[in-house]
Amino acid sequence: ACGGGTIGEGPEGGQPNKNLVLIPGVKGEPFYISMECGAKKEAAKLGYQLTVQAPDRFEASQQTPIVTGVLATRPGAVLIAPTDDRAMINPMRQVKDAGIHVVEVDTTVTDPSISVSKISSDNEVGGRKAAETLAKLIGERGSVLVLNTKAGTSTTDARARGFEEAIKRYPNITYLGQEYTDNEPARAAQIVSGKLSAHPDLAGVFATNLNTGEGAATGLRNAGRTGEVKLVGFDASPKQVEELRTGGVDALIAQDPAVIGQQGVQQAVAAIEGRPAVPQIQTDLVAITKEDMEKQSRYFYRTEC
Amino acid sequence: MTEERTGKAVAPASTVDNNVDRMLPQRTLWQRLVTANTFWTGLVLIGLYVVFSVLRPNAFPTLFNFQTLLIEASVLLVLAVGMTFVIITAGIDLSVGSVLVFSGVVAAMVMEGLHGGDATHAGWGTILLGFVLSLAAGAAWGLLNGVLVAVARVPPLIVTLGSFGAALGAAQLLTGGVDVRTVPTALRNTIGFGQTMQIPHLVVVAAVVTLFAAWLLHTTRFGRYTYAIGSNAEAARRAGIAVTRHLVMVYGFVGLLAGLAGFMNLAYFGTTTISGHATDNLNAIAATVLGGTSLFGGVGSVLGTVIGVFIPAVLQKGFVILGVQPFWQPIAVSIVLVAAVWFDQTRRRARERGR
Amino acid sequence: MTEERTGKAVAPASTVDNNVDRMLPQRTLWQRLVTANTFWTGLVLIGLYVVFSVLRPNAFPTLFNFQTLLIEASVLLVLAVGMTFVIITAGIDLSVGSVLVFSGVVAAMVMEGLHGGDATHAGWGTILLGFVLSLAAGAAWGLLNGVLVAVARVPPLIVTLGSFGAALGAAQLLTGGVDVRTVPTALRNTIGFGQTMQIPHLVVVAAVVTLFAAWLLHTTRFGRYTYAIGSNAEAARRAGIAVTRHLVMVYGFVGLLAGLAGFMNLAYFGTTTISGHATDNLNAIAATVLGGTSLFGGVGSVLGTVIGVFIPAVLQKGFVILGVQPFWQPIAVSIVLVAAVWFDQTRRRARERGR
Amino acid sequence: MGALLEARNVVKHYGSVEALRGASFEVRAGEVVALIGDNGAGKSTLVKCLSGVEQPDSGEILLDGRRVRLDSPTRARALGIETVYQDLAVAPDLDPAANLFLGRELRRRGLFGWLGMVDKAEMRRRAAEQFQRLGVRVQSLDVPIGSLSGGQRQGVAVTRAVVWANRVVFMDEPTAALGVVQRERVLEVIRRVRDSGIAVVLISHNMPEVQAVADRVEVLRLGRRVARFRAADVTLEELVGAMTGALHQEDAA
Amino acid sequence: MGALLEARNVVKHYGSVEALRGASFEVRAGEVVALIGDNGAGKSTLVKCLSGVEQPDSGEILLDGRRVRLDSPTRARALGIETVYQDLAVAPDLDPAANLFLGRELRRRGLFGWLGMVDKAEMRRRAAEQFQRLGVRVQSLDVPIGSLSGGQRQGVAVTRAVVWANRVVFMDEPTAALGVVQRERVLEVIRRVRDSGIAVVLISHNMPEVQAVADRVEVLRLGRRVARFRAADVTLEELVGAMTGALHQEDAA
Ligand SMILES: Nc1ncnc2c1ncn2[C@@H]1O[C@H](COP(=O)(O)OP(=O)(O)OP(=O)(O)O)[C@@H](O)[C@H]1O
Ligand SMILES: Nc1ncnc2c1ncn2[C@@H]1O[C@H](COP(=O)(O)OP(=O)(O)OP(=O)(O)O)[C@@H](O)[C@H]1O
Ligand SMILES: [Mg+2]
Ligand SMILES: [Mg+2]
Repeated sequence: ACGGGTIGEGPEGGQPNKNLVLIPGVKGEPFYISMECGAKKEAAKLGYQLTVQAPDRFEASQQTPIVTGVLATRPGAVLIAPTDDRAMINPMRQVKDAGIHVVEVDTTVTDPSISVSKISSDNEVGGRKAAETLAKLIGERGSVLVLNTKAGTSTTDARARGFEEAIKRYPNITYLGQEYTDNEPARAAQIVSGKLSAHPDLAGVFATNLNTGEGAATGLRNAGRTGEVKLVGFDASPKQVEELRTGGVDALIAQDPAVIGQQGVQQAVAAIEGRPAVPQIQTDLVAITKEDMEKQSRYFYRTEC
Repeated sequence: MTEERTGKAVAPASTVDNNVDRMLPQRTLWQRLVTANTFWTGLVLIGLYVVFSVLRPNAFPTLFNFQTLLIEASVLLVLAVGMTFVIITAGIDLSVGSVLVFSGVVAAMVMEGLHGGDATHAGWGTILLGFVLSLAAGAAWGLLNGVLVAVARVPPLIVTLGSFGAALGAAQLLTGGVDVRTVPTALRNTIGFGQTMQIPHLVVVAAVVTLFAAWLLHTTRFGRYTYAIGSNAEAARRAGIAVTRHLVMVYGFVGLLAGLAGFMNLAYFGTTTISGHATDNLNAIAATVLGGTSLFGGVGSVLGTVIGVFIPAVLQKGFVILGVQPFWQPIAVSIVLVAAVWFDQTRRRARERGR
Repeated sequence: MTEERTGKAVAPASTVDNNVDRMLPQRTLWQRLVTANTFWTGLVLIGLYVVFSVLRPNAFPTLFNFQTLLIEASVLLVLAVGMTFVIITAGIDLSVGSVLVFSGVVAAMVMEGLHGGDATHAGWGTILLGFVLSLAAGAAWGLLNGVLVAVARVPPLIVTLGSFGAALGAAQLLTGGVDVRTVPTALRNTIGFGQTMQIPHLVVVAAVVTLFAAWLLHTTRFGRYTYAIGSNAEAARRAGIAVTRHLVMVYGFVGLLAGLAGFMNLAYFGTTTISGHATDNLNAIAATVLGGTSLFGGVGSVLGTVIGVFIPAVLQKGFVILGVQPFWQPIAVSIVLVAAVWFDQTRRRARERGR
Repeated sequence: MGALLEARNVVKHYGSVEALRGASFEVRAGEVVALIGDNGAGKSTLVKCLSGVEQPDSGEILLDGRRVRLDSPTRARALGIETVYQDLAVAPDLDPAANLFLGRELRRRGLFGWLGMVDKAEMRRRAAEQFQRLGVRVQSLDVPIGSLSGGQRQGVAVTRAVVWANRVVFMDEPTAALGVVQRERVLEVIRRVRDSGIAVVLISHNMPEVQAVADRVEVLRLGRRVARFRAADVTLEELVGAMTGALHQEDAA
Repeated sequence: MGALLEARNVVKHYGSVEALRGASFEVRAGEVVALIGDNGAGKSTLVKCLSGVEQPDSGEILLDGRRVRLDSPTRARALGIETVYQDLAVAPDLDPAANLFLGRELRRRGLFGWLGMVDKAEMRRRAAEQFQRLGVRVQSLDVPIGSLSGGQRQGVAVTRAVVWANRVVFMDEPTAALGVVQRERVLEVIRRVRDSGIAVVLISHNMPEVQAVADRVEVLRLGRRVARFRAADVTLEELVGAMTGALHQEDAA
């Protein structure tokens, strides 16, 4: 790093700071890996260097030390998926105050003044899309269940909220509410089989992330109700796409992480090089079913670049 | 005080009143049952089952529900059985969940690698190799734990907290953090979801492991040494027991079982579920302690652990079926857990007081 | 064998060779330092700091980095200091993270409630009330733990595993699982990230708590009873120590500190971070054990715990600054943890052997 | 002169084991009573019942002729009853001084003391003094007593009981692990304590020792008192006979 | 006749404590040697060094005149050396039979035995027999020995050592907690073991007992051997004198 007071503008040596850091919400999720791939590709194209530092879990207390640690290395810009829309404000502001450009990717904080650009997909919209897709799959009747991860996880809570809002518009669908799984597939499977016992008319399940989706698929399979009870998952990691292909899952709500990463780098570079950045960019969210999966294959997440 | 008289001999009573016969009589089965540490916890389990059955006669006491209860507890049971051994040696193993993930990842990646990136249609040769590798990977972590605990004498909590982080990190490093996505269909259909006469195969595996572990712990020299070391490691050493080697073996055995659990998990979920085992360790420890095994070592039983695994499982299942509000569920589970152990302790103390 | 001779008196050597003077001399400061259990772990910490400073002289040994290291460790430090007390009594507290969340939630909700749903502009009266409630909520859970452990005699692991689930459940129940997100700005700006002469206020709070705890543990009767109970609870009871009451107080104290930590957490993050404290318990326990406190009770120090908190903190920060690949980080942290404790144990054993 | 401390028909079960089946016992101020009996006769159990550690299932305990409930060791200590337990009951991780003052720490003067701070230096000093007085050898006051020899540990436990007692001292095999010199010293201490008007109850399997120091002997067998003797009149054969059941006094129970 | 087991100039430190400062010791086959000394003299430490539990810092150990390294208790046991430790070293959660056979479990016959299954019934039976033979009273073979009285536990430990020894038995204060009858029995056992040609080393603070059973006496003081006596010739005064340092034999070390 080149240190110094005014970083990123590169006036001193005329050389802009070509180091970018991406701080995803959690390490090792295909969603963020795809984002990383998009970002890395774009950074390479523009002649920049991108490193990644991710917390172990999707938690503000885990992400904060990473942000301050990254700040100490003084990169030109930070792309971050804040894990909490309030708790991350302060560390992110410290980054900004140190003269480092901040770009929010995927999620945002409530303080709009920190980042030069926000590139996000709306999880609540995703939840609504899931409700509509699931309603269609079950012929708009029967009981449906939401499997959430841990209470207080902003992204999955938003998905569940969107789903709940939209599903209530269908008069013949009974909404059984959401159950929390602590992000453990085993717990998800346990809940699904329990709900099958208690509600034989269970028609559909919306699983808000990868682990709940895998657990739900297993629970249904175990009960021999795969395909009969419709399952909508979130994200299109290779495993989930595989399940979609083999019928374990009936639909997926996918975001476009690669584009988020790509756009994020573009905006960060723009800011570093003194060009105006686009303050707000919304990216696509799509529902993928088995029928149209080939058409939508560009949305499938990647596991390596 | 009354005037004392010098005593006079009244009877030539034998000076030794113990004899072999008096010492030998075995207690009756019923006596042994009631004084068994697991009796009262077992009653709690049965009580819970009955209560839920009465509350939801159509949904709870069904064959399907019984089967899924067993299946869903299988993986945890295998972990908890291993945990029982370590805790009896006065140790602990926080790494089981991560070792499970690591073993599953190793097996899945090798199976995938052998079939050019898609193991879905792999045959039994591949599956067997995956199985062996899974066990080996688990045992390797376990032995590493054991060496650090017994030879380097680092406290087990620190050692296994270390491998808890390191095994998960290694699994993520191998996979890039992404679940391996293809698992042989043959494996899933036989071990994962197969049944024979309504008995799920996954349950058979867990039952065989449990019976073997019970046999090992309660009837063999290996088991006896496990108790002796937990009871007084120095005494065990002085009695000529190779304490270091035995501890390494115990941790290795737990690792092996975690490896097996990883393979079962793979067969069941059809994926490695990398991020889904953060609390397996606490669940297994809770089951073990709930089953009457003392964290200070020397005391415990496999049967107790089985009961300890099923009490929370029955509770959670029952609450889902009853439709208890989600946030109430952990509260209720916690209350019942503490109450069950409290009840058990009270009974034991009363028994010791002879009432 | 040589012919034996009957001994003959050679000297009227006093039969008592001990005297008050011989027993009394205090060891020198240096002797006490080197034999202190924390000396070598402390060296490890300093060593790590030096290594990272050498590797990244521009980024690591900066005032900013030092400050953030301290700030980010503050909350965990308060938890770990409390944990030291329980572990010295041979107990354990798995509930600290959940109690932290619960206390924060109670404080935040009350503050919000008093200001019609938005506490952002609340004044000091409200903040003080929130503070007191936070402490009270923490202490209440702690006392509940203590009563179940000491009076009902349920093993601490089970009790606190129960309140780990129940306190989090209760917090979720209160909030509907959604973080309370308005926290008085005055609170955030003073305690949360206020500084006085480059010293962050959050760090001041943690330091005061730590010093108080060190004083309490090492110089008062309360501390001495804590050691005595962990060393031999029955002996303590027979010596007339009110073991039950003392244990309740110790767990209550830990709960109180967890409540304080909840309030600090609130001030720092400005939200209740409900989902973010699942592993605080293990982190606090690891820090305590890393600092030389024995899980079997009777041994430990607050200074050790401070060192135990900072070793992982420095490591993690250092790895981020070095840009170590994320999946390698937990592996490296684990290795250093185990190595540090191993090194410490080896030194201690060598010392005990007198070499 | 009446008994200072008296137990009547004390019964105590451990599970199915009947440790005491109606044991009686008495000791007067200023006398040394030896409580003897075979292994497992219930001596330690009786001591525990009389020092508040265990609660008898039935029977009564009288101090100065009045019924008392010794529901905790604290209560017994408050009444001036101190005990050297057979299993010593020391805190192995604490140093000898801390063990000597356990539960009775000296506080500092003034504010600090009021805050609960203990006066370590003063306790060390007084402990050294007391160990010196009783001839207990401790090579260092800074080591945890868990690393002392068995005899040294026993010395600490005896010192603790003797220093604090003001009515009755129970000593459950206090000399079992002691060297010849230390044993003599403890017996001397016992006599000295007795002479200061305190009642001493000595449990021992060493008959010469019993005969040397005791004023009276009470014999327990299978949880009951089976004989009482004046030490001056009794022979070794009678003592052994009573312990083994060969000899029986009708009115002893 | 040469010594069966001999220690020469054994030095052992614990931290800054010098437990043994060049201690020597010897015992011949078929004799009872009493090892006596003040508390903290280093007797137990010497025993631990000679049974493989502790490794001396320097010095040599000879068995049958040949140097041996007793690097583990297993090694010592394999050479026929058994020990009753002062702290007993039993597993409190196991029952008496399991403790008696600890490390030497009987296996079942046939396949089961080959698989490592232990023969509990047979061990129980033989344990009962041995306890009977040595007069150790255990009210039940089903309780963990942690709940037995101190004397009962000591009985189990003595039985264990005696049953397995075939060359040397160390007994570190084996009678400390025993009743008069049990003590007599242990002394009888010691004589019987001696008569079978095994060397017995008895550590005791009870001089009458030492004089009654020992053939020779070796005295340790401050970690060194300071005197050796033939038991028949020695008086109590001489023994005490040697232990306290009042009496010194020049050639003893
Ligand atoms: N905690 C306990 N649990 C079960 N049984 C016990 C317990 N304590 C003592 N006993 C039993 O009660 C009986 C009396 O024991 P006690 O310790 O009082 O004997 P004692 O006379 O002190 O013997 P010793 O001379 O060996 O010390 C014994 O049979 C013993 O096994
Ligand atoms: N593990 C240990 N750590 C530190 N010091 C020890 C240890 N074991 C023994 N010592 C010390 O070594 C010395 C000799 O102890 P040892 O136990 O051998 O004496 P002993 O002759 O057996 O005494 P006793 O008659 O009291 O049993 C004592 O000063 C003791 O404090
Ligand atoms: Mg006794
Ligand atoms: Mg000794």
